[in-house]
Amino acid sequence: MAEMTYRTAIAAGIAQEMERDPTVYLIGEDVGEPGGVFKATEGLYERFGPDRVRDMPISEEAIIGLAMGAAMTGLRPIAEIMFSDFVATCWDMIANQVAKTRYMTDGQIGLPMVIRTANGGGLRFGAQHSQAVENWAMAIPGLKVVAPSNPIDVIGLTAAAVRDPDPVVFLDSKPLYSLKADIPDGEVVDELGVAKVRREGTDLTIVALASTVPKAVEAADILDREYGISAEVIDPRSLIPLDMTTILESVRRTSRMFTVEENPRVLGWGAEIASIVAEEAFFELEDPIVRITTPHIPLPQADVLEDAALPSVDRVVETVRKTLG
Amino acid sequence: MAEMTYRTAIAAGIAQEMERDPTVYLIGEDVGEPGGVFKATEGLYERFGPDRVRDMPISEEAIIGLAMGAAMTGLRPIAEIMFSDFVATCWDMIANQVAKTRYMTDGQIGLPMVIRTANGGGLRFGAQHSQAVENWAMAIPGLKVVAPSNPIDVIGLTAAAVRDPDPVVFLDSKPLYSLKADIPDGEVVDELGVAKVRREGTDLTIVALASTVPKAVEAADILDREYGISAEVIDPRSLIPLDMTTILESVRRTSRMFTVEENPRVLGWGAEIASIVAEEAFFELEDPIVRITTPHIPLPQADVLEDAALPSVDRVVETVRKTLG
Amino acid sequence: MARTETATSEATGRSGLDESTRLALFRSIVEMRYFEERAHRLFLDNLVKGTSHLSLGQEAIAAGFGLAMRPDDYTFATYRGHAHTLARGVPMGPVLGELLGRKTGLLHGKGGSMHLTSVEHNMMGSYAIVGAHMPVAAGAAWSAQVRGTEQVAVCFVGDGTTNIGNFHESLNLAAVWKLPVVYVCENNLYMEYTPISKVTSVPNPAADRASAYGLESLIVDGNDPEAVYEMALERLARARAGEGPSLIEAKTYRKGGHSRADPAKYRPEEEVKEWLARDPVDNYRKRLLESGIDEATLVEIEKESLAKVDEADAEARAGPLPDVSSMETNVWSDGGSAWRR
Amino acid sequence: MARTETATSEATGRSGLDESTRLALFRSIVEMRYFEERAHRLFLDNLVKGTSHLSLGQEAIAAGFGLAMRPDDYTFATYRGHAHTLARGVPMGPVLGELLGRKTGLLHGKGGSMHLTSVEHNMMGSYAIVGAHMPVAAGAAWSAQVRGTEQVAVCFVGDGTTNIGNFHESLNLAAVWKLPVVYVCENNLYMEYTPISKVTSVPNPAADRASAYGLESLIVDGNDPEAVYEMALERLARARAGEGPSLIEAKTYRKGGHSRADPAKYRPEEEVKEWLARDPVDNYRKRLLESGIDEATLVEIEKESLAKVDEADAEARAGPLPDVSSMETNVWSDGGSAWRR
Ligand SMILES: Cc1ncc(C[n+]2csc(CCOP(=O)(O)OP(=O)(O)O)c2C)c(N)n1
Ligand SMILES: Cc1ncc(C[n+]2csc(CCOP(=O)(O)OP(=O)(O)O)c2C)c(N)n1
Ligand SMILES: [Mg+2]
Ligand SMILES: [Mg+2]
Repeated sequence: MAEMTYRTAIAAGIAQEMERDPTVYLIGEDVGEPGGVFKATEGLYERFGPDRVRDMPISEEAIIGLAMGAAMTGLRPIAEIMFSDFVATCWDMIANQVAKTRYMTDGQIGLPMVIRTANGGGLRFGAQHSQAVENWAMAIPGLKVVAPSNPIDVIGLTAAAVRDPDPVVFLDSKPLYSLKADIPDGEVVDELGVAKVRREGTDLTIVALASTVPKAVEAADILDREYGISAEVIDPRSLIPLDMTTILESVRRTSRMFTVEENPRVLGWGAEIASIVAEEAFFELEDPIVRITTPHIPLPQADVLEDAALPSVDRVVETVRKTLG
Repeated sequence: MAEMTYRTAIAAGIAQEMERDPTVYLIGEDVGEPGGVFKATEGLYERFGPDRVRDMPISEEAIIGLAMGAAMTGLRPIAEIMFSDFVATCWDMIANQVAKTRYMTDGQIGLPMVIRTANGGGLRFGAQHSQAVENWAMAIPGLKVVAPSNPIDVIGLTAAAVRDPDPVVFLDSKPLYSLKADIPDGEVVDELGVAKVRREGTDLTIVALASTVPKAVEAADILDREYGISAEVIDPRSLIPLDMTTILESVRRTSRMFTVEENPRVLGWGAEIASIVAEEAFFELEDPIVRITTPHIPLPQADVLEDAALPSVDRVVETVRKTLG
Repeated sequence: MARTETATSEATGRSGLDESTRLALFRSIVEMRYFEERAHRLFLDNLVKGTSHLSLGQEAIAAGFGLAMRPDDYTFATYRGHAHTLARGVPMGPVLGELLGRKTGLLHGKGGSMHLTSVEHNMMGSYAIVGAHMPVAAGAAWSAQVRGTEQVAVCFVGDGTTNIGNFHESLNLAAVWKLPVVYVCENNLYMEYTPISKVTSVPNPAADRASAYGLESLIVDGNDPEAVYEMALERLARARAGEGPSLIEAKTYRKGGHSRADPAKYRPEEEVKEWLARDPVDNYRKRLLESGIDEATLVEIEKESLAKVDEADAEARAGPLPDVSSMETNVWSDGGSAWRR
Repeated sequence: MARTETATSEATGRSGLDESTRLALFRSIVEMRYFEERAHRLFLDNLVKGTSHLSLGQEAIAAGFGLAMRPDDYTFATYRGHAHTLARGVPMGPVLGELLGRKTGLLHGKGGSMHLTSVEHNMMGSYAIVGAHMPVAAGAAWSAQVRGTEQVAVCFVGDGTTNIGNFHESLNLAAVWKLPVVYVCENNLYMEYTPISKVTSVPNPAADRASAYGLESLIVDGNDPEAVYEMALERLARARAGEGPSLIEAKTYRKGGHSRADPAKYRPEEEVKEWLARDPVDNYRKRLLESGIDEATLVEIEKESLAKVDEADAEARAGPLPDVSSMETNVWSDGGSAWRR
């Protein structure tokens, strides 16, 4: 048992896998000697050396391409893109090359690689350094997408991602970097595609991801305490593969679903889940499906504006109450 | 009245706007002297000259950046990205720069520019030259997204896009290039954000876009003729702005909605429309909302495989019948 | 082959500039210096939200170009853009206000420190994704070329920017079309925390690549305001005359860290000592005194500059917070954020 | 400064290669020539679905490298990859089968002409988005370097590829890390329909940029199989010895259009005449005869090559169509396409 922050769990998860498997390499801008601009890879360079932990030039396409070429020839690279907004600068490498290669070669080439990146807002970094882009990756066939909501999952899902034979986009959540948790001793290994029920409930189901999970749980507690409304909170943890079994089972039981999403509204990850529920659990639903998201805007920089844009505990509470009338 | 193909309508639409407004410029790879690799810009170089119709190097980021810089300083550029798959190679320029600039500068900078590109499959070009990426653009706040389904709309919506003060991603549909229609004489100008009812019906609403519109209409005819099922077919024509008024009015009347989408299943454009309907027309729905899409796979190249992957008239007919049971 | 021209005004002997120009340069770097020091202080007082990247130590580049540019020339800067914004005559109050996230900020709190823009001053924006503004500057230059206005676009980038694709695509296109654009690489030896030499295949990341675009290899002492000013005048004139783009590498150094919180521990003491001894403000002050300008004049400029910063500081602090409703304005040209009907 | 080395085996006087090597080169280009001509015929017969890009006229480059490479070296090609695939010993039948979209195709119809891949032959793929495979090749080279296998990655690109960002990012990184990768630019003077000279800031789009990465400027006659072979041997050896990457510009010309349907009307007659007179197959045949190899030997090789193509043709035509169910296989490592539970 050791207490760790989300931030330190990132390095711990990578270290666990690099220790276990000598073919795991870490590349990225400032990830080595500097220990990462968020200090999320601190200690790895000292521990695993300059051969396995490499500082890259500002060449995002080369970073992903390098990992792809290494992954098809015997390594299991972890490539870091500093801010998730920057996946746009190498989107062709991710969405057209990495994602499609196994299919186009009908299985000849597999790409066991992880693209890890700092995702999400709330740090006053403005529109180009704060986006939640999990929905971009979710829309691309051939990519697995992971977005952990706590330090233990960071380690366990890092292990699952590194060990997965398919390319995984691993989005850690900037706003959660100081979140603390006790980490069990020994190896922590988890599984992709398994949702977790963060809080049990009977009146409605809230699906939340990464930064919105703590908010949804807090909102559920308030709904319970102050309004006697019992909300179940589900954290899918990975968007691809997506554990619809757990979500559908819950919604069929509660007959109501809400999503709480950090990504901008249009075609956020909740739109896929809502559409599936509207098709497959339609006759069990008692109320409209409601998505609580960031408005469909770029993120403003000023603190008062950014706070108003991101989904808040209050907004979740109010929206649920209004919907249940 | 002159008959035109979808292909020739592209050049006609651009010509109409270049004729009208001397600040309209066309840039792209092989768009000038060669007349475009799809012959979709044929004649423009001869008519407007090398100054206003320019062949670019294979530098997609520079193409979009150039248009952006020109748009903020007095020109109204039309920038062509040859295949829509390649927007990934300049996605940062499109999604992070072009889309966010007006907002980040709080209105100081406007970008009257059009990004036009050949979208969609069915031509046996394989996974990197056949994608329907309208959902990528739809998910980005700050981009308007147009996808015409016939030659008249190509001209009218090109005019609307070029005259719009905001950046517009204009996706013309490769598989429709040989589609013919009679074009009225004189200027053709249309409007963004106005859906068209392509076929009236009472039992269900089918929302289709670009290449799936003709398929949906044909399916609706078959459903009517062979099964006495009356389907209304709606073509939103632009995804942003999105004419939900027309769609919701129709669904409330028919109480059933289907989408027919060329993009891969997960977070296709239909997911947003389905989610809105599931929230706002929930109590008027009698049956589950069903999305008919390409499976969530990269597109295979062989004709038999590609044909099986793309939504077909038969698949629409069968799915509707099964759902209405 | 392209020649390498290294310019420092010491090298070129005593300055040929008239006194008013030299005092204007001095005033400019002093104002930038005081402004950035104040910005840093406000950050330490926790009034600057989010990140910010200061030009402390690099002021001579912004000042030299600012003075050499025509009012209608375009500036494109990076997130490290405070000095370049001031260099175009943008008032300090709104700039500081933007750093503080106020309604009275240059962008009303929408953009923040990394996106300073003032179209009215032809400051066409600060861009936070490395290299992205390089083709945008080319586009502004192209538009000036076809409009026949003889405007020049000046685009400032860092040394780390020389390794990203946009650098290559933009310079090739600018050269082929002979665009009136001047790219200025401020080589401060570091990306964020990584030395540029560790990740770059040539010693001079910009200058050694000019020939790949058929351009001259140009290096200037980025801590010497006069050398920068003279190089700027020459290159702007060439661009205006239709002789095409330039790529200039200005050697300089950050006084502090990459961004607000960075203590810059990764830089060797020796290197830091050596460069701090070349501080552009201190040295230029010394040179002006040596050249016979009397100290009172400089002190007066310093006083006025400090007063200007104090005033801006007070103005910024007094600015109200943005109305929350403004969060949903100016996504679209209609002023709003509605995406459906 | 980097020197420019132009290699043609004429230039270097009579060939130092032994007869078996020279006949192997001849056999290789003849097989490629016949194969591509057949591919074109099958397209005209409407049996090749979709697009395809032929190496007619450019065979000497693929042949020279194919013969010089070690079996465990990696090949990365563009959509114009038929010849490079054959050069690694991939059997013709499955390659033609893939063009015909058959179950017996190299990729079972999943990829098509633009994505030919045979990992078993270390042909690591054909990539249809310009420049995208350049950093991928660097990655394979990096992996070879850290695994200590002395493998080299060879990456073929076109002249048009020299203006995209990936070109710059990949060469810089390869040079900094001294990666065992050889980049070969097949300069056939055109992008699709646009002359490279119209959009490029230097006369030799690859060679004139080598110095930007601290590399030698290398040009080879891409229509001379022996010159290519010798350049390949030298550069592969350097890479294997840990001396880092190379960038080679091979001058060549397309016999026909960019892709299947293109009549290539945009090329000046004079230019076409001049280059067709330099056809690699015809000329090499002449040279071999002049050097005393008797015609019967060559005719025999031509017969065998034609027979090989006929056989592959028959095999490909006989191949069944893919099962529709295979559309949903191999998205994931579990063999399927399920993305939810
Ligand atoms: C495409 C991209 N990659 C990474 C970053 C993160 N980042 C911000 S500043 C910076 C260093 C830039 O170095 P340089 O170009 O030398 O400019 P300087 O900060 O030294 O002025 C990096 C890597 C970014 N903003 N954009
Ligand atoms: C990024 C990107 N832009 C555009 C295209 C469309 N395209 C395919 S081939 C080609 C020309 C490439 O020219 P070159 O690199 O000289 O190769 P060549 O075809 O002459 O062998 C273009 C523009 C593409 N495939 N990828
Ligand atoms: Mg720097
Ligand atoms: Mg070419």
